[in-house]
Amino acid sequence: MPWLSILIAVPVLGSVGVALLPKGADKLAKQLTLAVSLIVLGLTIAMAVQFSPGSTDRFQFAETYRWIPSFGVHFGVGVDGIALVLIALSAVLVPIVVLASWHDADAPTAKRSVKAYFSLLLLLEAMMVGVFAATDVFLFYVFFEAMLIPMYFMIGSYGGAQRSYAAVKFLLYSLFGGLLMLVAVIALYVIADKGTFMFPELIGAITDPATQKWLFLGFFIAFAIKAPLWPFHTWLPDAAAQAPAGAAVLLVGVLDKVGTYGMLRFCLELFPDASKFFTPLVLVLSVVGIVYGAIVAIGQTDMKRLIAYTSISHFGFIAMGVFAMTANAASGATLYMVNHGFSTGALFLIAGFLIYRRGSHHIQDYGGVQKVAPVLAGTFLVAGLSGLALPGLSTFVSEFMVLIGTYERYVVPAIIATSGVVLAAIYILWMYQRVANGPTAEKVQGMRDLDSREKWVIVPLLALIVALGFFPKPILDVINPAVDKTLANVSVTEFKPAVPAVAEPKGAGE
Amino acid sequence: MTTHYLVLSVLLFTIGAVGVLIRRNAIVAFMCVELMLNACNLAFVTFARQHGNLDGQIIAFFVMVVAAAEVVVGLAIIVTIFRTRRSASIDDANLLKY
Amino acid sequence: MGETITFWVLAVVSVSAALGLVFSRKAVYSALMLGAVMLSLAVLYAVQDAPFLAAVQIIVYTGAVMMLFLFVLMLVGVDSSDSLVETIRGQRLWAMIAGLGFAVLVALAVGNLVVAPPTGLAGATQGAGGNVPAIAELIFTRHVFAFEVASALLITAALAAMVLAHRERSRPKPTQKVLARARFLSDHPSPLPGPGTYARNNAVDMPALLPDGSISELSVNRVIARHEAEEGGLPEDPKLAEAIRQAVEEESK
Amino acid sequence: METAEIIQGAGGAIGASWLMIALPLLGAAILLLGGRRTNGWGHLLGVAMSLGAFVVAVLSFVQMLGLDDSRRRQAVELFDFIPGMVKMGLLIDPLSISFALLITGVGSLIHIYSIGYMSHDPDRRRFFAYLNLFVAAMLLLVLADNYVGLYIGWEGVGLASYLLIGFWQHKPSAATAAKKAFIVNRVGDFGLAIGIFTIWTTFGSVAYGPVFEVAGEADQGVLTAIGLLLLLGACGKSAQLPLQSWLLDAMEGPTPVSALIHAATMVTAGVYLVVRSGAIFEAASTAQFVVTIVGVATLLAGAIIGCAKDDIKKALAGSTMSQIGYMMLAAGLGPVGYAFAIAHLITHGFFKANMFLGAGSVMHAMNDEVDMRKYGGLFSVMKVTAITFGIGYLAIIGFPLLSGYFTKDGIIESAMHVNPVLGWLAVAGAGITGFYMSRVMFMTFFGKRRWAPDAHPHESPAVMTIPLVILSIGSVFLGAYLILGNRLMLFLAPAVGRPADLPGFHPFSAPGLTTLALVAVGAAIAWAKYGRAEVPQVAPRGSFLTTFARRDLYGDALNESLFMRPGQWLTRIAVFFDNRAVDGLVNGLAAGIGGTSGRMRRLQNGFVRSYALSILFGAAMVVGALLYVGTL
Repeated sequence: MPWLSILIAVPVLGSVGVALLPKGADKLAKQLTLAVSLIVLGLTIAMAVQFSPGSTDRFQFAETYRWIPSFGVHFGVGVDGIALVLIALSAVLVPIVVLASWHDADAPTAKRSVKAYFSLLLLLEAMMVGVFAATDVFLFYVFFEAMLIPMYFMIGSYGGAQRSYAAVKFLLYSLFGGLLMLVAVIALYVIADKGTFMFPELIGAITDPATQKWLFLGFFIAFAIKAPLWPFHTWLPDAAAQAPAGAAVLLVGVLDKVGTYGMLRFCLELFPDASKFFTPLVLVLSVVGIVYGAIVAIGQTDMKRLIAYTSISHFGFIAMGVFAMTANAASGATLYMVNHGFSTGALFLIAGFLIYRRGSHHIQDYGGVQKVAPVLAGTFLVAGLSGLALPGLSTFVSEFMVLIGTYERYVVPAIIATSGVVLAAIYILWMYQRVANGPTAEKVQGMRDLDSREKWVIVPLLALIVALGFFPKPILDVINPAVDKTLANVSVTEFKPAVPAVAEPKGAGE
Repeated sequence: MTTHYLVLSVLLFTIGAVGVLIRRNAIVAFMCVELMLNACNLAFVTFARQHGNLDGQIIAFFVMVVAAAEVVVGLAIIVTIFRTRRSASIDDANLLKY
Repeated sequence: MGETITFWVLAVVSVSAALGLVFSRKAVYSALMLGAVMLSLAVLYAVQDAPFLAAVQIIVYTGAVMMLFLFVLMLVGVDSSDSLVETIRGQRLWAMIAGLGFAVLVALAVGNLVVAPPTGLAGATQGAGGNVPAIAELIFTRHVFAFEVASALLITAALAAMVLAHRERSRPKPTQKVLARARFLSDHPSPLPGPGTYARNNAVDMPALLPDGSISELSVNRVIARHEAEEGGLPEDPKLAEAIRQAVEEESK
Repeated sequence: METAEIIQGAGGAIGASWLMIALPLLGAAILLLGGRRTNGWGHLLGVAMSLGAFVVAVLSFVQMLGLDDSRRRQAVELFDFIPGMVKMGLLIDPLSISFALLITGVGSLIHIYSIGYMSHDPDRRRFFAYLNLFVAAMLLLVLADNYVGLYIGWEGVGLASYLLIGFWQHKPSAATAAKKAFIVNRVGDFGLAIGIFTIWTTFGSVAYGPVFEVAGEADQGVLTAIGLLLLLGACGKSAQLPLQSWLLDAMEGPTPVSALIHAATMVTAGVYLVVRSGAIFEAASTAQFVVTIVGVATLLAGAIIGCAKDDIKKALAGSTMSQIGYMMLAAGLGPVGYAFAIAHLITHGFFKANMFLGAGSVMHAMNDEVDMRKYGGLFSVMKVTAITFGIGYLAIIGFPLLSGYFTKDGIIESAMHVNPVLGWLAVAGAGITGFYMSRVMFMTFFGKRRWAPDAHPHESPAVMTIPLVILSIGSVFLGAYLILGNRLMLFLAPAVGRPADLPGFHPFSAPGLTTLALVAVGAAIAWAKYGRAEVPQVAPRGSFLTTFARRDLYGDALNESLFMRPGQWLTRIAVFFDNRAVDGLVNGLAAGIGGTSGRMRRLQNGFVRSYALSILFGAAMVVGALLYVGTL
């Protein structure tokens, strides 16, 4: 049962189907899109159920078809723990985003047809599944670049005031990274000369440290731009602020995860020595990203830009987790990718609702929403709390694992990163106070509370956040074996406590 | 003696080239091009004699044929432009620019 | 010995003619200068064992191509001399630098190549019995394909000239009936006064007088008027001179 | 420090002790998610859940009393939270059960009290949801068997206090106070988090049992670091000196909140952490000493602040801060002090909650007037509140035979043994406590009536006074019950160990008598200034010391100038830098490319002769290149 090919094919067919609908059938287009995305979700769940975490072979549901024989390029798809979890994330987010952007596309500002927006959305979903499922480096690169196009159009023609500026900046930034990566991919193929692009064969193919460093840089810069690490981050706030809420969720929730996923999967395994060589640099960049992102987030006046900067800070955490190269840190980083998708997704959607009601991005135009729309303010608070990683919510588990994992090997970056936790409290609560607390601003008086559609959007997300917060074990059981296999290839010294306490307390049970 | 001929041919060629650059009248520029062609023919003939095979002369002959065809078409263009623009200056036809 | 003398004489003649071509104000003088260069080259060909080429040069090149130039000069306007003032900034200076640079470089190249004495074409042409049969033999054996392509080229060039210079009638050729009707609709159905009619002298450059004594502008000949206005050959009668001057200004507007 | 082994797989009530957390959590969930429908019976559900938890706690306590000492530490295995790192479970031992009893007991009383207090508030349902959430989080904090569980409870309690302080969200001051409380707590949590990381990296586990067994073997430096970090966390939560600024602002919340959270339970979490990690602190003596110093410093600071506050709740908050200073001091004295710290904690929980609720009923009567200068002579009007408040007052200043006397005297006594300087400072603190508590008492209930014109105070309804009575009974007898015969010390021994020689209670020791004398002097001064004399309506310009105290020892000013202003300044720079430098660089690059291409475009100027010129230059360069290559 070729699960992954189906998972990629269904959204593409859906997208084409939606595109071919007659001109005026906007409502039908939305319903069809929702149906297709729900089918994809169903298929993903069916696949996930059959996924056996403990199995020995690296990629499950693996399929390889020869695509360009002369170059040894295969349409190779396969899923291990990490990829499965991220595919599940995108499969969950897309229907929610479709539901959330029910009216986003037909707002007066949008020139393009509603149909186009939703077909782009489905196309994007196909590529998201593809990029995480690709086990062929070339195929990964193709999806890595192809994803930009639908997102470019979604920001470009459906976004806010300076949408074209933001869209072009996003595209150029990612393309620049992509081209560097293309050079590295080709060089990898040529130097390894295994005659194939299949990832499992290429692991450990490059031995000479100098080339490893160059190839690593080629891959790493592309991923550092994609998951914005500190110096390459300026495109994200613009893109996220100008994109419609739904597109912003997918942009920050899933597209940027490709960067960190790429680091974990490709940078670490293909170039272990170079990764170890560059680890201090990456740690510095991510720690700077954490603190810098948080501080700039505090200073923002535009709501969506603030959330974008917070996710830059969160990406700093993920990158730190990936490059700390301990089991806890890496599985924490992977879990963080999933949780961040839900928590920032929820934040963006709620910001989208607020902006849709009030019409202004600026935080000071709000005030006292809690009095007028308590449910909206309540969900905003819970989403915010998941943003500042409150224990009991999912982001705490991942952040805790990343920090404790990094602490095992690098004490100072971990301590500085933990200060990010305090900064997170400041920017979230300050934003919440300016929006929800205090006397109700006169423009906010008429704001209506969440209607049933919006409830259907937010409640599943918050339920997931709380559920994963209390009981993250099922997800971690899927991630841990995959992470252990990844780190095995990186041959890193295992962490041993100074004074090993006996894990099981001795007392004999009654 | 061959180098003399070649130097003469270079001189004539350069004068032709500079003529093309300096004169604004289309016809004079065109004549300078003809001068450059003749200079080349001289060089061809010189080399023919130098190497003792007739290829040089044959190529000179063909150069003349081509020059003739080129003059015919060039002058036709100049006449048409003159008829519409009432001026034969090259610099007036400068619309194809930034 | 004779060859060096002819070379030096002709070299000086051709270079000065070339300079004359470039720097003369009137286009016709340039054409003649070019003719001189071509003729001196023809002689040089003859000197360099290329009698056929010399003949072709004189007959085809100078005879036909140069004449074409003169024809076009006539069409375009003999005296449309353009001033030598340079319009593009820095063009002249850079042209000189580029030309000089080019000449020096090529001359350098030519200068330091070690050249054996010319082997002369005697051997090559002996077999075929003379220069022209040898060339003919070569053209029609090895280069016959180039020859055919050249002929095709010439035909295309001829057609091209015809097509370019051809002017399509945008309106049907006015028949005699149409002209007669138009004449009677216009303000002077009677034929226009011939030049010099009712005038004291019947020279072509004299504007005609209408029956009421006033001057008919139609009868002033543009080219001659312009010539006389510039060269100062205006008729004494002030009225006529004034009419010619008016015609020139109005034409030059 | 030898403690009993932890016995796995407890049965009976203790086995079901996870219900203690689940019930209030369930209550909070139902009330929050239920929305409008639960308005009618919302508060009753809240109280029921809290009482349910109390019942389970009592049953576990009774079952524990049935077991002999060595089997009193029962562990309840819950679920595997983070595979390979944290197994979530509950540790029911004398220490945690005493806390659980205090929390659920006082909590339930306060739930009942707030039925009356919040009766007119439209959002009552949400208030009870948050109270339940708080009880659940606090119980998780005290019952968890590992540091991560404690951390989750720790932040959960911080969240609950944020929600409750900022309950009246439309008041900007409440919202700011709530935000400030959460952020300062978060700074404390930052320390606690890094402490937990260090524990994990040194011991490879975060569960209490395994860690405390090998605590001694780790090297001294690491242990001291862990100790200090845990202390930083404790200071954040218990409003000790470096991080105490939020407690006084937290009075913005409704009074039951102040009573429950900022008097009885949450602020004692820091003491619980220090006592629970006793093994670590004993191994790191420097850290332990620092705890005592922080305790004494906060003790004095709280007392001084208490003297200058006119707002009754802020005065009580100041006294809470100083009483917790006492507990921290006791907790820092090692095994001998733990029992006294917990005892004082429990008795303080009772009489401080009693006084806060008393203050609440006074405010309720004087339609929410908080300024004591507008009170006066309320004794005659509000008999029950006055008497219960009086009992609480007598208990806190350490009036002989009341609960405060036993516990505070015990602390001073054991402090004397360990370090006389600390002891005498504690005695001075007791004196100042005598002064400011009497000041509060006299200004509120005695002297001339300084009521506002429209104030006509009346006694609070029964639902509010009954909890007051119960709490006052507790604050009378509890002290004696716990201290005499070292009953609490023996009870806690399996959990926290016990000193070699049991310190009997001997009232007539030197420090004991001097404390009583100082307290009497303080009370007299207060009587002279506030009881008899005319209390001015408007606060007179006090001396340097009073303004120093009124401004909370410039704690806030210090925080603002050290952190808040530079923080804002840093944010502005960072935003500017981000827009200009990083973004500027990118846009500059784009503009640069745009500019050069604009200029290059001009080369195409339409003149054939310019193009011819470039061709000639090209030719010349080609010939030059050929020459150059030729001559190589």
